Amino acid sequence: MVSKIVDDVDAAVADIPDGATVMIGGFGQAGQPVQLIDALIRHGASGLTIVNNNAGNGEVGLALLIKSGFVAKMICSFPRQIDSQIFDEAYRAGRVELEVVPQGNLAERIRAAGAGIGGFFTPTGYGTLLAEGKESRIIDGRGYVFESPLHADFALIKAHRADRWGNLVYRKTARNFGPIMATAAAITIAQVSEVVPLGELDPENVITPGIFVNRVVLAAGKASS
Amino acid sequence: MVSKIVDDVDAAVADIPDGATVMIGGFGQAGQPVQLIDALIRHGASGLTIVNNNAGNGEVGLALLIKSGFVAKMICSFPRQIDSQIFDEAYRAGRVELEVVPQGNLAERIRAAGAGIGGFFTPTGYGTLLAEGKESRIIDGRGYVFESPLHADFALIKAHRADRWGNLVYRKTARNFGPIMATAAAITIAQVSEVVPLGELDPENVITPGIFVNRVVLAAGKASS
Amino acid sequence: MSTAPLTRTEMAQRVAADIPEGAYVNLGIGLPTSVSNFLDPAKEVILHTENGMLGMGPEAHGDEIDPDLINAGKIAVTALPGASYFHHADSFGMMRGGHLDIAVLGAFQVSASGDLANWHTGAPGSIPAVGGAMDLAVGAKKVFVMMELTTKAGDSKLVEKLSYPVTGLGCVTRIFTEVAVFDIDSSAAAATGVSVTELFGGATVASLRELTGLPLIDATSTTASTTALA
Amino acid sequence: MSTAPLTRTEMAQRVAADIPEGAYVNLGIGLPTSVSNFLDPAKEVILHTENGMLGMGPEAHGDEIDPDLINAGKIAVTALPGASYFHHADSFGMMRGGHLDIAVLGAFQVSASGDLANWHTGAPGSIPAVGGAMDLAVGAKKVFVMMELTTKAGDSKLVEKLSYPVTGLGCVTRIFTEVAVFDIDSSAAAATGVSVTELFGGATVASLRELTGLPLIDATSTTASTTALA
Repeated sequence: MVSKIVDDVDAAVADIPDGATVMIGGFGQAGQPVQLIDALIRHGASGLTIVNNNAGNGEVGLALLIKSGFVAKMICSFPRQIDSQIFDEAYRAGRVELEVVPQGNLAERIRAAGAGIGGFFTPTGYGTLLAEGKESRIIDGRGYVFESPLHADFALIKAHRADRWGNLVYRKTARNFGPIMATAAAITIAQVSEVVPLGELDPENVITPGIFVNRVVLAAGKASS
Repeated sequence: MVSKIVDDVDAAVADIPDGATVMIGGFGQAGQPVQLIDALIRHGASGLTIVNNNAGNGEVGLALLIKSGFVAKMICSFPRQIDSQIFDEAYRAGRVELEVVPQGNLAERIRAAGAGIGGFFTPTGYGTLLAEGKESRIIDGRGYVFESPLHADFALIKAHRADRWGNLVYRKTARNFGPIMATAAAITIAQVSEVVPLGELDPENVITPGIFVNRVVLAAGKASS
Repeated sequence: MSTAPLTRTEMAQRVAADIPEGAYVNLGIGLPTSVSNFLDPAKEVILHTENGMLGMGPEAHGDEIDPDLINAGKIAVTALPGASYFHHADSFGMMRGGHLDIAVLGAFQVSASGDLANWHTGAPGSIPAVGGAMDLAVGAKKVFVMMELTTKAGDSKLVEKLSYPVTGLGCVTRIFTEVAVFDIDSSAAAATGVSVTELFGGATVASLRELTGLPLIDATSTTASTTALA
Repeated sequence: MSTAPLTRTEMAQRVAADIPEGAYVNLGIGLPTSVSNFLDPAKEVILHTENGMLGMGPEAHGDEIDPDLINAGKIAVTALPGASYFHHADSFGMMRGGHLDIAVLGAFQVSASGDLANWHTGAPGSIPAVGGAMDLAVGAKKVFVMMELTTKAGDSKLVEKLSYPVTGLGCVTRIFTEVAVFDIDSSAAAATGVSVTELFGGATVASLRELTGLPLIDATSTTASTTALA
């Protein structure tokens, strides 16, 4: 019998090595796998490259991971926020490297990695500072920039329900990066609010098929944040 | 009040001009919008470029459209089938041009058009006859071929249920090309089995958001096939 | 013609009046978000939020607040009947693929050829952050900019050539300011592609030509400043 | 070692034995489809069909037949608990992105470096048709080929270099035939990358070397011919 259910978040992240590239789902708090992030902090792997839309808020979750000194590089679209003081300070102190990617290019690069695309031309960013040093091309009279797929060693995502095959459904706008990050990582770990029996998720409505999910962990109790 | 519901299939296809590029959903019979195809035959636009996975089966639907002499070119992955005699004869007589595209590249080219991608590198077809004359590139030690987006003037698709905003859900493997063709055409026309009140489709389960759909027509009665 | 420059509320009302029924619209973070307050509830406009939703409803209050249902500004919102959720690649494909009718954005500067600057001041030491700004700029069929026409220092933000870092080239189609509405025809030569279609609060085409240094076309009597869906 | 060459049924059984529990597998049209008949029902193998489904069940019969639920060969099938449906771009992204553990395909020829020919005979006047063959060849982590070792004319279909048009380069990892199982190590030099891991029906490594003209490695006593998931 196939079962991807793992007992607890600490076991789920225990093999993430130093220097890994880790995608973390979420847009703001919605879809952020806070309990997996807390487990990653406890686990203590260092020199991580983190892919997330933002660079942490307040003093919890991703911000706390950065504060703990485990993050060598952030790949994101919008690091600077009203409460991104942890990242701001780490960045200005030169402790964290930053790669800023337009949000849609970030999403498309993640999707490309999951779909085996070697690279693509996007109009977003053409003629801007963020295209400097990148290949560009005029196609049918329009300017495009070449972007490469963005792969990860691990993806930590949050979903709503899962079955033991790892099929996932999400909740509202908490879906955001989860489905594409699940496709782009060698190992995808999903924290979910509920595990249901196999066959209970309607096959028409499964958003992430279990083929993209390696481990499912029921996020019980309260996260640090 | 926004309503994309059109009274009948003939009205739905009435403005398709000669020479148009028309995507037609379906994989075999599943998802084939037979009643819209029949309306297109009655409408009589000629010199069409048709995008479909196959090139018609038997003497109905797409095969009949080809037989009627309205198709100048087929873009597909698998024209040759046990019952593709209509296409076979038209092709051998030089009446229909053929562009064969590997099935996944066909899907990805359609998706790229819908997503505003100017082109992409795919490993599929690299080193084969179907890559001849195309740009190729080695990326991280692997061979890739450059493929361009595939746009259409119209897409004719079949879905299961719709609301008046054009939100669609599909049924089982009849989903196939519908969701991506809907994104790649200037005008998308969906034949559906049922129109439900706005708000009845669960927002979590909408597969094609109405932004991609211009006309919805209830396919009542029996199609010619 | 109004007798005073438009307030921010009136600007939002003015933008709302140019959004037709059935339009798929993305309202940028900040001032553009307020446009939603002035959309006629009797006409259906379908709002997109780039974090993954169409059919976004008003801001959520009290018991309606659900941390899993937020807009791009991370504010709790509601969903209308007919809404749909989708993931980030689909959402930005929707934008990049040209499916949105209108995006309403703020700006630091807009050039006479429709180039937009709204993501980065270029100030030394500032941390770059772009979010979805560049995607919205290149993606929507029409890009409306909503901004005050001058900086605090009194310089025009409608300029011949951007001095701020570019967000998107040749993308802005209409600019709503407190003193005038401008249309940009990006197919015309940059310097001659800008028309004034409406004036508020005593501004004149002549005074705006002086302020902007551009040979603005006077279209105040000829242009019906409404938007039809393509 | 068997005393007779394997029948087609036995070949399907032999392939099935190399598919471990939990594997995500695509069975190509034709002979490979029959492998599903020999998967142990007690072990869960998750079948993919490229027209848009994971968790495909057995062929449908009688009242189960639903024209909206078919496999890539356009045969009516069923869905298992845990199934999911998706559109064509997602389905082929799943393949191209390397998420399938195993694809089982037929072949006209396989080269010593794992090149596959199975889509086109190259015969003059034949209408080209590729379907998903090239996507399956490049996409799966392991590509199993199931074929008779020789043509009707008695020529080996395992060759040093393809004479048929290529489907995919360096993609085949294992070949199941009626007389032997071969493993291909595409990191080795082409001529020396092919091992014989099992023999059936009296074939010997020497006889196979003669038939194929390849310096086959004898791994019949050293290789455990089972597949573990990566």
